[in-house]
Amino acid sequence: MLSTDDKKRLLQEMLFARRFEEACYQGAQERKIGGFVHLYPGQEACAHGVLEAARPGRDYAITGYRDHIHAIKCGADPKEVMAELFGKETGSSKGRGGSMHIFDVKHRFMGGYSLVGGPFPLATGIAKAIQLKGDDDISICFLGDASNNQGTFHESLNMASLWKLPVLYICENNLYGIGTRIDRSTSELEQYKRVAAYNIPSAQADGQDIETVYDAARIAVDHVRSGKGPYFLELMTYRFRGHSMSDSNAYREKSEEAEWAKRDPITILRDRLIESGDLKMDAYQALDKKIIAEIDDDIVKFAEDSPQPSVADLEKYVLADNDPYVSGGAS
Amino acid sequence: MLSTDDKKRLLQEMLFARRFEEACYQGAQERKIGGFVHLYPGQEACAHGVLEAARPGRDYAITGYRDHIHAIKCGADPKEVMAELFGKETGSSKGRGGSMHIFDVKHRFMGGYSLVGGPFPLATGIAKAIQLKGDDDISICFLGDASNNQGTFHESLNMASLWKLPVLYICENNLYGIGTRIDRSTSELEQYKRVAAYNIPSAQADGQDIETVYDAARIAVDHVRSGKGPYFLELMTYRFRGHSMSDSNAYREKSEEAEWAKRDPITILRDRLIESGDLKMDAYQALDKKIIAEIDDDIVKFAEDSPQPSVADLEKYVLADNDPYVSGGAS
Amino acid sequence: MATMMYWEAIRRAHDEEMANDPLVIAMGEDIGVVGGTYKATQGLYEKYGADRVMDTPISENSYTGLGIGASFIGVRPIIEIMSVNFAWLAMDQIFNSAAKVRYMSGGQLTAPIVIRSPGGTAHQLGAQHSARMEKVFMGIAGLRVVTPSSPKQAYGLLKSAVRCNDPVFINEHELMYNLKGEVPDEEFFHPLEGSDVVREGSDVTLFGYNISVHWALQAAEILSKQHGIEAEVIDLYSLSPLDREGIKRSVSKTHRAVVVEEAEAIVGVGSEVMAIINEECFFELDAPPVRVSAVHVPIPYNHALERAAIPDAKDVVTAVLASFGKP
Amino acid sequence: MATMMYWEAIRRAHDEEMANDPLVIAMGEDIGVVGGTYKATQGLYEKYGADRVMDTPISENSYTGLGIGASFIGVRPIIEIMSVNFAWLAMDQIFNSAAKVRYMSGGQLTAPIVIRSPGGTAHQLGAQHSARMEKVFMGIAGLRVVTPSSPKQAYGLLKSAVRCNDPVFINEHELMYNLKGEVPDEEFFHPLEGSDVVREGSDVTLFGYNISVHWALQAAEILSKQHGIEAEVIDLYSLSPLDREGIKRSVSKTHRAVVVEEAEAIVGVGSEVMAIINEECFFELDAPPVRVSAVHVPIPYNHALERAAIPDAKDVVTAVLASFGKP
Ligand SMILES: Cc1ncc(C[n+]2csc(CCOP(=O)(O)OP(=O)(O)O)c2C)c(N)n1
Ligand SMILES: Cc1ncc(C[n+]2csc(CCOP(=O)(O)OP(=O)(O)O)c2C)c(N)n1
Ligand SMILES: [Mg+2]
Ligand SMILES: [Mg+2]
Repeated sequence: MLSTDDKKRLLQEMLFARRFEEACYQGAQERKIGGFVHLYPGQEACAHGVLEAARPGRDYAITGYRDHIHAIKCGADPKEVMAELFGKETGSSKGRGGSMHIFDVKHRFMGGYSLVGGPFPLATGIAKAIQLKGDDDISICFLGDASNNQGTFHESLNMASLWKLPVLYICENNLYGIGTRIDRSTSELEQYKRVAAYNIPSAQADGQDIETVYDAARIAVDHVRSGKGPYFLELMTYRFRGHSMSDSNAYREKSEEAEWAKRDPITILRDRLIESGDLKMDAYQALDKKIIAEIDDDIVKFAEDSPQPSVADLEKYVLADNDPYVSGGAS
Repeated sequence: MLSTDDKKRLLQEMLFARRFEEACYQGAQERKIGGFVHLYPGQEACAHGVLEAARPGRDYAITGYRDHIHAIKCGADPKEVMAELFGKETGSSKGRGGSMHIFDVKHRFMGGYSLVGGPFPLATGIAKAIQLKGDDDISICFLGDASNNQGTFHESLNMASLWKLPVLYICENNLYGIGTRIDRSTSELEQYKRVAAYNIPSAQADGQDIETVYDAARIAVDHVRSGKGPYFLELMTYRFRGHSMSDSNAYREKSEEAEWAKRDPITILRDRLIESGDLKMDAYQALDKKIIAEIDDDIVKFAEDSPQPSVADLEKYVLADNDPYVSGGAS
Repeated sequence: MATMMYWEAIRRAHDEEMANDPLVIAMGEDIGVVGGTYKATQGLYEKYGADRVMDTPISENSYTGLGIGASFIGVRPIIEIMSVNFAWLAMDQIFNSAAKVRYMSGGQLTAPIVIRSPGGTAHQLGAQHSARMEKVFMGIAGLRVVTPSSPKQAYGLLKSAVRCNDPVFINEHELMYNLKGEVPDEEFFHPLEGSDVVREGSDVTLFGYNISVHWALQAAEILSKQHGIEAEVIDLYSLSPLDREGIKRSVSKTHRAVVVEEAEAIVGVGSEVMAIINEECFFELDAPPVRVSAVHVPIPYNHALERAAIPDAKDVVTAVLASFGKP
Repeated sequence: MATMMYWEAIRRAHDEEMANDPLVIAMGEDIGVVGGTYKATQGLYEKYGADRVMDTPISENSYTGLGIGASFIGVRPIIEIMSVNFAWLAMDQIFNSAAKVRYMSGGQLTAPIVIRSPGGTAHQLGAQHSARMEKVFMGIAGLRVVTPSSPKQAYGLLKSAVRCNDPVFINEHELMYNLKGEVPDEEFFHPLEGSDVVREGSDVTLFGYNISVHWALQAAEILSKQHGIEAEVIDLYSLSPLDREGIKRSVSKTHRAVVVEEAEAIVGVGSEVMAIINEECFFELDAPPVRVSAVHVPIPYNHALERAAIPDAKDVVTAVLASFGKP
């Protein structure tokens, strides 16, 4: 159960996440941020609720291209994430990765990957390594609903179950893969039911209410950490923006969007805290202002002021530097 | 229900299949047949029972590398199949394919393929074509248990269900993928249960009793042909020989082999026919002798006497001959 | 002669071929309701319906394989792989099934599919979205590879690819979909083999394909205006098979060759063209042939690094001048 | 110095590296209980257990990806892909994940996996089991490619590959596992880069790798004994990166080059070596460099056709004589 303090902190984190993503939108509009940019508004309770139930920074997390907020919740400095989007040397991936490839390995955020389904085997392999080392960490894989149609889903979940690997698969089911609605790509709509084929325990939960997410994730995380093998948790959610910057959402019914708009994870938690008397609206508004100011004045400014990588370093990071075995090792 | 005549014919076909495969074994031992050779003894009731319930030669069938008997049951001339194994120009694939790549497209046997899992999408695509054309044919995909761990299983079955394609997946579950027992590779042992994840109806049946196979296949084939979409049928079976020629089966318990030896599909049907008074043992033995003689004197001889392909034709069949669009078409 | 964009030309070819033959279908992720990431199938879902303009699940290997299977019995699928980077997932079906089935069936089956996919480095899409994979496709027997450098080629090559009985891979480019050019009003089929002399010249041959044809043409202008060097520019729109005769003919005339490619050099189009020149007309050469290609790195996100990894017209000019011993 | 077979040398390297580091593991289909199709892991399951000698399901892309993920945090997987033909299924994880993760993470992560796989044309295995895919692996940045031509190399290259911090692909050969050769008794690590002069000569350089080194050596003997031509033979055991210096050094000495490869020529090792020669020492050449390679066809089952598709020592001799203008 989350304490009131926890809830207030999570509200602040989610609000920060929302404003951070809006700043990214702005940066992309102004062409300061390039490439494909996939934003998280609407889904904040998923990453925050799940990671709150785990040990962010110590448990391993990995995801797809929609990765800014997962990285930050794991402990990545938002300045470095923003600098990455600006392509700067101070960025989390030194400007080499971009929006779809945030990495912060010191906080065990193992990266954003841009091929749909790619992280399934990687997360499963991290779990294999944890098991071999005998650690009590877990590996958490966040992916979307449409990713489950990739062969790697099937192959990875089979191995995770077979070898009882400590991996938690989180399906953020926002009902669409780009513009294709789930029922037009997927023969079983309830994603948590698909994993019965691997004998993996699973559950479905409302992804808009962070308390519900937290409770479901608590069970999931405890299961995995206790050595009982993998677990699959489906969170029903919705993205409030387009798939990526250029997407107008023309394929979605306006009525559907309106229904989901009522289920904003930030509003839900905020109103609950106000109702219980633990938060005042003006305090919330002041917090919001402070967050916006921090993002503008500190975070975006840091990114803007940071240096570009040097073109002379173009060939850095392709292969290891001076690996002794290249010339026959130490022997 | 199979008539007595049907059963007698099927017994003869299965016995022929057994002796044919034994001749292949012999040919491989004598190095007249090259490459990898995967034989079918023990599993005869699967291909025969299923195809008997379909329209061999008109419905499309496709399988993996263990393909001789499926081709013959579809209507391929055993002489041509044997000639293929001998690498001759008269072979079903003109000596270019070999044991793992028997094709007989005039009988709608769409080939043996040697990558595990490869035929899943191909069979599904054939079904898509049938649906587009509005034909009442069906597409039948025969594969082994271990193939189901390939990503193509998951991806293909999802599409087949989504688009209600007329494809029947037959899983010949012989409990092993080469030397790896099913429980060491697969988290759900009952293969027919795995397809619930795609909302595909399925069943499991004894693959050693051809009457049982036929009955189960009858339901499956009728379902698919009626336009209700795909179906998955798991047949429990066992291969009596090694995975391929060089395999000694060292990984199998002798007791397990002995148990399954008692469930020889040919013996089961033969004894039943003898018991019911429809067959005499000496007639059966005479039949067997005749079959062996036919294989030796006609089939193997045809293969041996047939000409080799001409080395001058090495580059034939890579691309279409004189395709007009190569130089800009007819316009 | 209408002017249209590269994507419009592709869309027109789809439309005509689908109107012509009810067994021509289009398949791919988001090609139906959405009309395609680069609009190549816009409006076709409405016109031909979901059965023929198929939004596929994210299952690259199997939807490609499904198209191959369908093509065995008369269907002509035009398969879009949204980005060539995702084609790594479909290589099994492309090479193990489509490219080999005619041979291993002794000519009984063929897989007349078309696979279209944009490669290339676009706008800071990063390492996993910037692959240039034409060299992977062109090295293995049984598959044709073409790559259009203009709307006209994009239209005419797709038309021929659909009708040809071989599997054809069409390498498009993310940066070219909005390129404008003239396309004849009447239906036409572009040859799937050969090469085009897109600029005549006497002093050096610049070989390009797809986007690099444009860099070569820009370079040729600069060379002509500023250095008095007349470059011949050859468009290698067919990468498999390459036009050995065309390569030989031009180099035998100019005696100098520069191959311009957006891809990493190693085992690439440049190395193959150089090998062909060595085999066909080595003694015609006045100078060693030269490759202008990408730096051998995964493509970085940062814009300046990204541009530094990829060659441009200036690099071509520099290479040509160096070949003439000029600084 | 003990004599052992190629497979035994590979097995020994596995065994030593697994004994040395508890995080070295082996993975692949039938490598555990069965001990590997070519015995490369025989007995290791019994010795190190199922957790470290893992029989995988038939899921090439994901078990490769699983190894890559494990390697991110310290595990050193030696992944066997039973036949290189099946590697088409795993290309996504090999190239999109392993080869790019260091770059796109700005150096934070690396994927120190080893992937071993036999390529080549063996005994009538047909089109889907006869691929030679080294050119596919060597053209893309971020992956090392080595290919042993002897038991000694097979041992020493695997040892170094396990310890190296880069992903390494080891291209083995189905026909070589029973090849015998001397392997030093003491532990040793073969360099992952460079090339070996395996026969000195002054008249022509024959480049080979893996099995084609043996064809080149046979050809060199014939050339020497029957034609008085002394060939230098270079073993390009490192295919990525190729040893530009070594190639240049030898060709600058012999002034003639023949590249011998089992693979289809197009965009292959031969084209790349020719391109390097053109770039590094064009004016040293007395004759155009030559490729001896496979015919551009899917490999046929029939034995005579199969052999006709693949080059041998005789073809090398013929090519060398032709280069000297002899019939
Ligand atoms: C292998 C691969 N195929 C296709 C794509 C293109 N693509 C990017 S995101 C996406 C949809 C993924 O949807 P989902 O998994 O539900 O995640 P969401 O974006 O909804 O969070 C597609 C098709 C890709 N990046 N990688
Ligand atoms: C993609 C691929 N991976 C691995 C192999 C090697 N292989 C050939 S058969 C086989 C086992 C398949 O078992 P199953 O599907 O149960 O069929 P069975 O042989 O038992 O009939 C394996 C691993 C292959 N041919 N293709
Ligand atoms: Mg989604
Ligand atoms: Mg089996």
